[in-house]
Amino acid sequence: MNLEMGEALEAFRAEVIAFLDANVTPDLVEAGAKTTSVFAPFEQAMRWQGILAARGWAAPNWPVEHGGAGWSAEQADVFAQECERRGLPPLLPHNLKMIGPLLIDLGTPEQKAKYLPGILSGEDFWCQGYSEPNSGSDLASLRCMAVSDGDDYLITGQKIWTTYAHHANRMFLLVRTSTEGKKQQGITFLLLDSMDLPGLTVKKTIGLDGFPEQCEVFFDAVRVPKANRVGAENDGWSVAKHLLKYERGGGSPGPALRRRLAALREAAARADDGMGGVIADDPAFQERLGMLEADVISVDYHFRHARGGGEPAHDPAYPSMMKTLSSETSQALSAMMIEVAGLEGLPRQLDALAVGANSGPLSDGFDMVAMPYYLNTRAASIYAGSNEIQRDLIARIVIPA
Amino acid sequence: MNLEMGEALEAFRAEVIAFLDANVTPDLVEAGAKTTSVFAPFEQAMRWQGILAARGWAAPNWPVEHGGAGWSAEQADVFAQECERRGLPPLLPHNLKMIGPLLIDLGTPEQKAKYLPGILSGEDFWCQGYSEPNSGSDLASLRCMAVSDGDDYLITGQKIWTTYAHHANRMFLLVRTSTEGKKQQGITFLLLDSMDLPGLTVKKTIGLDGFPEQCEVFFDAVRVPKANRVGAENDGWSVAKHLLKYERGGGSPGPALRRRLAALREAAARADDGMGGVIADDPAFQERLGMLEADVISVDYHFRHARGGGEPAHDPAYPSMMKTLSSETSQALSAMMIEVAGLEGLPRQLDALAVGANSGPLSDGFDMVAMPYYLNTRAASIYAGSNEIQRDLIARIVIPA
Amino acid sequence: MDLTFTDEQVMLRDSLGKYLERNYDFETRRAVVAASGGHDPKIWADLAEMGLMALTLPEDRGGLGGSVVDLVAVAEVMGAKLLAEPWLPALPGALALAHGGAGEGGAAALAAFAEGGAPIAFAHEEGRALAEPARVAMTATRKGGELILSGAKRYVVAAEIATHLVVSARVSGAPGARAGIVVALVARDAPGVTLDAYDTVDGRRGANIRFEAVRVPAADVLADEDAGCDLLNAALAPTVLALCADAVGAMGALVKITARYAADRKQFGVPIGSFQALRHRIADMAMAHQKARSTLIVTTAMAEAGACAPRDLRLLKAQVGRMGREVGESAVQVHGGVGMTDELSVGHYFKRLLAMDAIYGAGRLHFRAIGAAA
Amino acid sequence: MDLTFTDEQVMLRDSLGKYLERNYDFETRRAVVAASGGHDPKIWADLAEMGLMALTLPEDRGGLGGSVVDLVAVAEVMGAKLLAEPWLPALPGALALAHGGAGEGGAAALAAFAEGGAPIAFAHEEGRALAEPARVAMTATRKGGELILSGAKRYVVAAEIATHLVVSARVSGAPGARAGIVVALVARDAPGVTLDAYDTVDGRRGANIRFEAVRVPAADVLADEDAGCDLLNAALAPTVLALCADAVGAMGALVKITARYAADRKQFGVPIGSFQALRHRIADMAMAHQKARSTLIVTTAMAEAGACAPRDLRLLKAQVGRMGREVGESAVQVHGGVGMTDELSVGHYFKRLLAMDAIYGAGRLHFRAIGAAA
Repeated sequence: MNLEMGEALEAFRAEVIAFLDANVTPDLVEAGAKTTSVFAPFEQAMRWQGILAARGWAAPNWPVEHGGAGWSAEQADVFAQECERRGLPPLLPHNLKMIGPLLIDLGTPEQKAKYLPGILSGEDFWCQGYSEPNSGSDLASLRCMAVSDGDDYLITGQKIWTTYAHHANRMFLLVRTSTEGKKQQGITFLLLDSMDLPGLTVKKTIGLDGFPEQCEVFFDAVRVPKANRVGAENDGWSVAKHLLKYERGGGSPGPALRRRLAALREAAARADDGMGGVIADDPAFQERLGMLEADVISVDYHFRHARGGGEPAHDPAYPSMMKTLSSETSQALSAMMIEVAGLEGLPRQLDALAVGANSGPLSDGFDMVAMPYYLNTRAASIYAGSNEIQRDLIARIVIPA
Repeated sequence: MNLEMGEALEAFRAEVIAFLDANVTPDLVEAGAKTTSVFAPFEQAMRWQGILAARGWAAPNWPVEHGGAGWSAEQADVFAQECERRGLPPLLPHNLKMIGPLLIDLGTPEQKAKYLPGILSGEDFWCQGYSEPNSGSDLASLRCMAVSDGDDYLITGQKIWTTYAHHANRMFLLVRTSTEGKKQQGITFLLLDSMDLPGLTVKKTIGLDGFPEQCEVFFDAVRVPKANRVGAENDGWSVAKHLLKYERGGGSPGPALRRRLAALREAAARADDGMGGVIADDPAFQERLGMLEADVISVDYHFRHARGGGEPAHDPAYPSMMKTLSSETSQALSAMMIEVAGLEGLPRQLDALAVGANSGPLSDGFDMVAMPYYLNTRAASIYAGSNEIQRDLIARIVIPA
Repeated sequence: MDLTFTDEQVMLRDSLGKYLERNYDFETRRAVVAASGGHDPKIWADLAEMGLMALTLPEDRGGLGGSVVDLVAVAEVMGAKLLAEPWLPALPGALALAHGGAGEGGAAALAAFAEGGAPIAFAHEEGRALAEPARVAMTATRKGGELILSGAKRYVVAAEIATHLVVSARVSGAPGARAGIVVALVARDAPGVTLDAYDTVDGRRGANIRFEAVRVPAADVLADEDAGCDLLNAALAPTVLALCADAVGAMGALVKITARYAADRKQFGVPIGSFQALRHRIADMAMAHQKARSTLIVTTAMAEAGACAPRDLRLLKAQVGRMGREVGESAVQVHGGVGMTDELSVGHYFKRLLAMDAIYGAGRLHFRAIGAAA
Repeated sequence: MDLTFTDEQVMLRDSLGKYLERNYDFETRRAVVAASGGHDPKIWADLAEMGLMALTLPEDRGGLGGSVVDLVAVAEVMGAKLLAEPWLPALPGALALAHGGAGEGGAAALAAFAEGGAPIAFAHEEGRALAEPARVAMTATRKGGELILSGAKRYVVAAEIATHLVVSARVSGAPGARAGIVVALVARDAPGVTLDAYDTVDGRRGANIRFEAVRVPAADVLADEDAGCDLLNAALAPTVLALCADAVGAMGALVKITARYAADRKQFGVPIGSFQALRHRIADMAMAHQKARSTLIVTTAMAEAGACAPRDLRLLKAQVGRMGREVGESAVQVHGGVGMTDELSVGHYFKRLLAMDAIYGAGRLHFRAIGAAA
């Protein structure tokens, strides 16, 4: 066992700090503070991605030839720490942790040349068309049809829970190209070059928190070239499974959790406890906060353990475990947030939550964010394969057949 | 809604107190304090039952013609409170809450005449032969055979988890009399007049807590008269289901839980918290204790609500809910007990735990009892239908078909 | 021991339930919430017509003299039907007026309310919620025969549509002291009263209110510093019972809706309610609901018998808050993605439960108080 | 970043694992526990032969100079195999001797131990467990060049078979103060030392020890009041890592055993491991084990890099304790009735985990300390 420490790493830290000093603008920090979801406010997240991409830091884990940074694990941690310290918004995962790595692995040379630059720079934003009204946990039962028409497919059907489709200019999606055989067969993975194609309609869905984050996407004979297919026709399920690997537990949950934990601590140090003191000094709160922090750190360490080549790196249950542990830890954290906010979490402050809003929060920023984040985070155990599905997958690996 | 209060009830309380003053001996209190299970030490529990039976108070809920006390719910509460206050051991449920009520409902006049007096007085103790090595949760798959032989059955097979079989002089059990049809058919309910019958062997099982509480019972052509059958041949499953109603949530879990909660409070008020104070003053402990007490009270109220004729009285899910809630509350309580005991819970003090032991506990009685009780109480979510089975039953009622 | 509702109570519950079923489906509620912060004068008037405003007010103050059991009986139905009308938020103000030494203005306001007029808003909460009335900190000073109020109150529901506010404040002592608390009636448009109003997550209108040297004549002081805390408790005890009943009603509805959804929604070719993990989760929801409901019913019976201590109320409030959050979280999880949307009632029930948990003191403080002393 | 064991460490783990598989099956263990409180001289000698006693002792004190990673590597295997020998309880005493200013007697005791002689018992715990060394309260006084020990220690494992005890005590300051703690070597049969020995729930022999004016010559004072707390920390930090490794090993074994049982045991005509409720429970066990193990491994790597603060150790200890109890409770539940018996190893793993959670400070104190300051 060996951890890199010392001067070289501190020199790197100085480089990161200098870069952040030069490039971080107040609206980015505001967007970070007003992030009430795993998905940061769109405009600022993409602007920040562009700034990082220009420096070569938008996708540090990508292969260097495709724009990766070639960092050591310790360097990646330093970068994450410094971003966390400034409260910067997380980058959106769709481009950088989903379609980008997928195309690097499975795209044709033409697809890579055409799409990877826009994916990395953030000029394009890709949304993910997977779920359908009757195909959630049972994704393979999807029915959105793509019919062959010469060199094109014509797509007809509906997608649901398409995050930020109203912001996207591109889309990757699963369609059914055959109804024969097992339901996992007959699925094809396609790329859409535009969200303004004839026959394509996007409808926003309002969430519990009052915001439109998810969308429904309707297809009425939408034409897509066959060249936009990833993998073979009817082999989209294996493409999707390849991608799921990135989606579930692909990135480190540590920085985002630590940032929110720090915000929780600061808020508790200000928040009256209703008994003449502040909540942070309440030993009962401290005990529970300590348990939460321990969980945050354990989840983070589980990620590091895998990244450091330990047993989890070879554990087929690892992605499902990371997805389950990180989602439930974020939910526990969000529950302590509304506990600290108390009554101040009850006003609905949608206007003030917009980046650049004219009005400030009724009490403070933490109180304003707590309830929307808590409500939004209920989805963490539902999307990307519900936690029930994840536990099924884990059990299948752990229990001998 | 109406609660009985006032002078008549207080007069009754005075009567109870006078009775307890006259009849409670130190060994009974010692047995109460050294109860590390839902099952109190055998000898004292039965002696106490005998004392109560002589006064007509051993089975207050039984029909008056069979020896019940005809108390109101409030009177039953007063009696339970006063017993709880003195830390008296709970009576064993087998006679009074299981076979007794069953025979009152389903026994023949001869069976009632023959058995009820000994059941009530505690002269007899009945153990329950249900589970078998491969028939636990799936009780109906039991295979202990009873073969007809003239006016008798000959029983061959094995029972397991037979609580206090080594103390019992009688037994009620389920046997298989037919292997045709569904497994629930072909089961018969029998009464054994003795545990010393030829071919019958009892073997004690040592539990996690180091004590023999459960037994295995082996049958090798044990002869039982057919007159000892309850219900029809092959109809034992419906007899057993009738009895299960009493077993699951039949009695109030309140007094035992409250008594242990009070002991926990007292111990926490003495126990150093490792930081210079006592555990009872630790706000974090207080918060969790408050949550536990609230659960104890809610479970108790759920029982009272049913007894007071409210909705739960008519809810088919009520027995399963009471079994689940009370077992899990007792487990949560036991976990706080070992937390308070800390290191002092680790010595194994089997000798000192015997009623009338020459040696005292290493630290105090609470510390001595905490770990065995915690370990023993793991069984609460397993026996009498595991809590998984109970939740299945509840779901079957709550979720529309 | 009888823990059932009387025939009259059952009838009242039934007729309220039927009224709301006919006139207040989820889409109607959505429209009322969107248009006017949850208050529709027609529905309000109908509720008054049923006697619900006057229900527990004393007969000599224009009320029906109903018991806390009556209150609980109807509040549970309101929760089950997700009623956004500020009936519950108006309760403590009305009770304070009814049991305090209200002058002519107060009597008139109360009489108007009882007949379906404007609610009397209860301006009491401070900070992140008061776990007990004795924690009131906002200051009041005496000047001549008048009381001068200065400070702020948080989360005053229905203040915008109220003509009057019932305000708690402290003339002496430190927060935590029972003595020194006064309760006053203040016109909502009195000089020095400023509202900062907002929508709430549970579809109501709340307001933070500032009081700048607001003058209260002696006749509008409902309780002076010897009696203030008791009056607040007298107003809050039935309110907390009703609030818990409302929450229990909401929980019951969530259990039903979720169980129904699990039976209907199919994935992998079978109803999701056939999966044991979801079955057990729904069983846990049903148990949480039953546990909360039994705690409510027995505590209500104790209150009716005059044997309900503040500790009993704390316990009920904290349990209902905890169970409510559990049930709400599970309802969303079982519904999956669709449970995360504004479209279904599920999320609205859930937010109602969250709001009820937050008001009148966080659960952790109540639990700790229970744990601190037997 | 490399978080794997070296080839040498893997080999050591393998050879220890194979040795225990061959020589220490569950029935052998049961016999050793019943006959002699978990200590068999033959097994002890074999472990010493493998270098396990000398493993992390400094080379200039007769040790192999191994790292904390070595320690963790072997301790995990011992936990997985349920080793009842007092290797772990003997660790802090030996480390204190190795790193403290031991005189001739101490050096001889340490050398004997390293070669497979008697363990050095660690007489440190007080009350219901010390969450940090600074809480030591037992008093010592100086008289001439000697130290006089008076007071009591609890839960000293392997004291009966030890020739020496390492004892912590306080010469000045109040419990909680880092200064004022001394560490002394005391012969187990020194005048004034009285043992009250007992079996422990996890199959070991413990003792409560009374010290009545026990005289310690200056040469046997391992650390004086400026250095005592640091010496205790130096002895305890590797011990806590090893203890957590042992517990993680036990958890891993429980996950495997339970998953196997679920696959084999049938009810309702199918393996119980086909029921989703049990499947999910086993998935949770596996996650708890992985979470604890990753916390162990990363903390160990930090310790190896000299970057492990007391807070990091607290966090590990508390997490492992919590996860261990969860895993143990679930293992029993999945096994059902048979899991409640003394017959299966399951309950013995479980009790080992409970014992490890109780020693060196309750989880609640560690969690609170973590919550109190970032």
